[in-house]
Amino acid sequence: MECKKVVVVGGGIAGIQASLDLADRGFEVHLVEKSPSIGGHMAQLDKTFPTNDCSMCILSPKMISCADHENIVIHTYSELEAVDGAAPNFKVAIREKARYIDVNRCTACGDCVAKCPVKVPSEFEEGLTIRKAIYLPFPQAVPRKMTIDKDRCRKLTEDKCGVCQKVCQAGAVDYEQEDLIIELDAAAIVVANGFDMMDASTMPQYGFGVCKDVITSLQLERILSASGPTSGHLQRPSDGTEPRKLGFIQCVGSRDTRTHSYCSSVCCMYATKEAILAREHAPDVQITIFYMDMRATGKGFQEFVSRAKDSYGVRYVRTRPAKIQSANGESGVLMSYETRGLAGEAVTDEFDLLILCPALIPARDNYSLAKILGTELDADGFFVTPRLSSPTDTTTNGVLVCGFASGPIDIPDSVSQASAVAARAAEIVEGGRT
Amino acid sequence: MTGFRPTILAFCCNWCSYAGADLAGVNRLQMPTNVNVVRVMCSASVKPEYVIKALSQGIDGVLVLGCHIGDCHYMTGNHRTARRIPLTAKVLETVGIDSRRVKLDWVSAAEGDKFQQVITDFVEEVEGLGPNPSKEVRF
Amino acid sequence: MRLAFEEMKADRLLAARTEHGNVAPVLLAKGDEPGEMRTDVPYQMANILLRVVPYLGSDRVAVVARRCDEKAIAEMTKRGLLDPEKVSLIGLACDAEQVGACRCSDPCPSTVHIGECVKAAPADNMVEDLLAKSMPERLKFWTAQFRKCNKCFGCTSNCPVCFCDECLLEEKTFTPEKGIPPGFAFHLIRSIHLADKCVECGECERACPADIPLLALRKMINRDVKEMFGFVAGDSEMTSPLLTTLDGEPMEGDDDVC
Amino acid sequence: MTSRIGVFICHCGHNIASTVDVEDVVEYAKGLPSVVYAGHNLYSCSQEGLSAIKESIKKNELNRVVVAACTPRTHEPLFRRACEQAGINKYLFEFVNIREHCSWIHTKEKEEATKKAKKLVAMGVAKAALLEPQEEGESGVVPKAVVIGAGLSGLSAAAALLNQGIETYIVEKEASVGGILRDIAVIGPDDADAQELLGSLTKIIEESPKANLHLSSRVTKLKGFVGNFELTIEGGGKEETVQAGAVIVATGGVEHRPEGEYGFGKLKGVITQLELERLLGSGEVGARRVVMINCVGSRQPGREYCSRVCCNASLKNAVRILNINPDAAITIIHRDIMSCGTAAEELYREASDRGVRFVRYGLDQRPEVSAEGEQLVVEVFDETLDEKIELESDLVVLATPIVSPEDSSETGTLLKVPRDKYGFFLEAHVKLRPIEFATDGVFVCGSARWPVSARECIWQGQAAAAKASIPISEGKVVIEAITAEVNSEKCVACGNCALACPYEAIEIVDTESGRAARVNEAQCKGCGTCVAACHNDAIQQKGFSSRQLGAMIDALIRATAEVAR
Repeated sequence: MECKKVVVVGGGIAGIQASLDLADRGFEVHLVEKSPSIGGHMAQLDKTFPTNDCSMCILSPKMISCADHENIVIHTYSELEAVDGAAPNFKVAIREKARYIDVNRCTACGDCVAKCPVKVPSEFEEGLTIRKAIYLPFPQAVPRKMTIDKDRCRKLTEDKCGVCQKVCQAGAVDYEQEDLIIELDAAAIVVANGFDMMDASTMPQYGFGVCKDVITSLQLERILSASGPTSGHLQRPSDGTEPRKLGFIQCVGSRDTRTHSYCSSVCCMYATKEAILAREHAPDVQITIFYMDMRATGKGFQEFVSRAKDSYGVRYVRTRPAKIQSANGESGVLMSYETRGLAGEAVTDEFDLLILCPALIPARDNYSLAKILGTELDADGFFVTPRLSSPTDTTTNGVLVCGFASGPIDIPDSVSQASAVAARAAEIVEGGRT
Repeated sequence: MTGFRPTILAFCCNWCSYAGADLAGVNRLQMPTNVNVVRVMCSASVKPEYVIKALSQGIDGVLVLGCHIGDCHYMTGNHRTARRIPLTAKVLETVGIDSRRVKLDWVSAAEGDKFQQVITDFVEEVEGLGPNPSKEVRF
Repeated sequence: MRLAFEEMKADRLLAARTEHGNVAPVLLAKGDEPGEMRTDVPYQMANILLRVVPYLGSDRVAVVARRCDEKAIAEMTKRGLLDPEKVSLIGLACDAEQVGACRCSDPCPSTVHIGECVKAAPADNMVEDLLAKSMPERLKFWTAQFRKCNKCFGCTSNCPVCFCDECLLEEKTFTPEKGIPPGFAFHLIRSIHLADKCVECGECERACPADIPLLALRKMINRDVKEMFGFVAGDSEMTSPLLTTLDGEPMEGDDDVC
Repeated sequence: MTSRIGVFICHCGHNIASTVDVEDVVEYAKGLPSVVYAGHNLYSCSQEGLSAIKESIKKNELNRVVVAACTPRTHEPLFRRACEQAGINKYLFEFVNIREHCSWIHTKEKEEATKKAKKLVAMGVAKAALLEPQEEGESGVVPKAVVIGAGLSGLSAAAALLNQGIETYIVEKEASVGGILRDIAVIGPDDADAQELLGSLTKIIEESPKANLHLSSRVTKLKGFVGNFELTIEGGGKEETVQAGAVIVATGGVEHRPEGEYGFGKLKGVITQLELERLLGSGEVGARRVVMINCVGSRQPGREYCSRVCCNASLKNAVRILNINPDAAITIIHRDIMSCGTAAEELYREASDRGVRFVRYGLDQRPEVSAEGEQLVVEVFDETLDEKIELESDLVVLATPIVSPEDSSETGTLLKVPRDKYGFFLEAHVKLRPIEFATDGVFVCGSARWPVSARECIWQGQAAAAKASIPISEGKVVIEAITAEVNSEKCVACGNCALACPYEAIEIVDTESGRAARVNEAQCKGCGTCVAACHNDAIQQKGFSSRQLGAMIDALIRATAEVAR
């Protein structure tokens, strides 16, 4: 029998679902995730549209199922190093980066974190708060093991400090740890490395990085989350007060030929969701969503938008912002725009908090990953899926793709694509169809 | 009857009405706090004895919710429910416990809004009936 | 009587006769001395029958049965507790006095071998009176009645269609563990259990040392069962509606199911 | 064994904690009978939460666990597994739902919601105290699958199953395969050849020795459960009974026919987008002036949903007309152009660049179509220009939604799977279980669930095939230990249970203690119908015994009095 291993690259919801289905189907799955925990962007979300299901509540069981599954090996803090050969006999090398922690000993008690003197903006909290150089990315992380950020740790950069090792009663801190290369044979490789959010400060006209009270939608997601930096209290960054007037700007850098010409597919809906949640957190808040086309094409989406309008009083205005600048002083934002129609007029409105919905872009490591896999990317940087009859096939036989890696897509579609990948992998192995 | 908050017990079948109740929750459909749900696999597993026990010991109302006839996850399970529960209500009425304190209804997995409606209406109805007089019966 | 052995080809005869001055059941074989046979049986022959059947082996039995016995035997047969091939009925028609005492509405056996059929008793006044009461009045009445219950289980042990060896009501699950009286649920649960099989023989009421009008309760519920499902206990053709599907009945829609 | 119960109340972030006073509930739980530990977690389902439960089981020597959090319908397996990992039988776990059934539906009544949570916890604890360890049964799996519907999603599912070597029955009500795909020439947005795709899928089925194609047929009966379904297929006057391990619903959708709207059915030259597809397929479009109207019969009261595929169909066909006749004047009257993603947005841009005019209308001012002789005139209020315009046209194309076929209710009833108010099938979980039904072993794909594009049909079909292949490749399914069991000492063999059982899983047999009922474990589905039919509690359902449910009722009465104080 041929090799029945499958390597899945990316531990977000698509990679997790692909791993679970493949593992249930009898494959030995190696799930490779570059960050210290699986979970991906979905772990950062407060709720999911259109049901406002708590994101972590539905994701966490899947993360744990992955960790508990006898057919799944999770390689976090790891990257695909090299791929040789062809389907169904790939030779894959995985680099497990040194976390400087003995994961068999670490209990994630947090003693080290309390003593670590180095403060770094937290990636998980979208920079809204800090983490330490030794850290657990988020409370529900899988695996629940500390990681030392080697670029920020004083011991590893300057050979000073070393306090984490001293306070760790489990003896889990190991400054000598080295990267580990794991080699294995695989029948198929699944790319599920998701998306990144465009850096909104690259478009200063939208005010991000200029005005304190212009934030990204992912930042708002964290602000709304009970486990987030404000424990779910709606606060604006400039002065910590509760904003009373919110504006959402859609299509920041997407559907824009100067930056990313495609539609990111999910922003209309998540903005609607965040608007509803913000209203639930602060019932008096006034919310306007500035958009180009309202795209509500999924199951229950249109009804969700209607609910936002009718039950939560969310205002939808079709326009583009002309100018965004700080209001007087530190706090608040002034936005100028034109109302529609020939009778339209220029308006300048003040908002307490302005939320940008930036383009969701291909994962930044796509180019290097595509090179390793010998697979093509499209002009936007997404993995090309040339065969309509197999929407999860890339240009390389046996290299499959699911989720946002092949183009903008929402969670249910990512999940069903991930299952489709399992069928394709089974076809490759059982039917010899590559 | 002002200030009277009835205590209500609801049996919901796992496949339709419990799922419908979950859906009501997911959709944040607000309803009175009086109803306490017990999950059973099928409405047909609700023994009339449970209903009698509850109502003779002072629970103010009992709801039995199942799949619509024809949609029962267990084919014809709820056909039995459709006979047993109304009969139980009759028996209670015979001895002076208003049969309106027992309600049988069908709520599908897609009917979060119907669940809300059934709960709201039933609570209102039982409020109107006042406290279950069996509460005052001392043995 | 002994003709039963020839005509019905029975091996045994279950009847009642005078023993030590009382009426007692007797199981006779062919050729046994019959003694003084009695027709004023103060208990259910059906009940006795069910108890003796396990000891009869392959023997066929003829039983002296009133209409209520006959109906109880039908219910037993439906539940596979009796083999109809092995039981023959000797129909005994109750006299007017007996019918009156039982407030019996259905006194005449399908085949009469002994006695002559008399008219059914007029409508049970007690039932009508109770049904005329308001909810609070009913509750008041029955609370007072149930409070008298000694939990002696006379009603269950004399009932021809209470088949269980161990009664659910002996457990604390459904009746609070407070001794006597057994709580409001006790007689209601019994009512549900009997709803699809009570033949209105009245043994429960006669057996009750506390004089709870249990027969009236039975009759009211039987009436409801008949109204709701068209079911009459003792009819040998009909399966309990509580156990069957709604096939052929109009499907109850979303409205007014209860 | 004395019960030692641990109670874990979940904050679920603020989903529960913002409404229910979690600490207060914990304090209350501490005082409940048999409770030796009560605590709370931010997220009980996180690895941290689960570790806390597992540690507490060991530290406090717990032998029963109650978690008060969300719904058992999604999270029970997770906590059961945690109990198992900590060394206690997973059936000694009880779930209390204080989110869907409490905090989420009583958001504004914090005090009452907290009281209710206490009652629900008290009920759960009362049941938990009486839980007993159970062992699960196993049953075999028939290594075959049934796909109902042979449109694009059904064919894709069937092909994926056959390619894995799984014997597959394909049941199609029409006389040929393909569904809507038959009417389509090219598939947007990349202009793939639809008939070639259909041909390649049909070929897989025709060539596979393991394919059983039933055309002009319907599934008329379904019995059984995951791994062991029995279906009756009726067609051509014949009836066949087949066994299968899994069933895939791919019954698709149909185009809404907008009778009477915008002159459809009355005015010549007013057609639907699917009719245009057919014309384009046969190369018969000579119209120079074309007006397309989107959202005809969708996104409006009565049928509120967006049908997802119509905007892209309009864009694709606009460009195709321009390819035939570059001078064609095409206007798309729309409410929003829903061209999500990369390729569709590209198509939108191409259409726009090549001169397609886009006019936005609102629900309050819909376009009007009339005829002046041979010519059609469309009047519409252009929201962007803020004025009424008139468009002369040779052809008016209405983009109508995909709707659920009329007979989908029969399929739903037959399979015991729910549908939403529009008739589309309701999946197990909108977000994370889009292909599954709550019923194990039955899956859904394509427009039977929601209107989807060709590409989505294909991958969803493959996804359903993957899901269906899991029990088949595993070769066994575990039977949850919620089956009925008989106490033959108590049983008097009255047969009530056997009569009431919808599955004929109970028979009366001779046992050592006389005649008694016996449950056939493999046939018992755990509904408990028999339990309610038994008069002396001789038959009980595992995990739902009358003692347990009776205790819950007692607990509710007691707790109601306690929290009122």
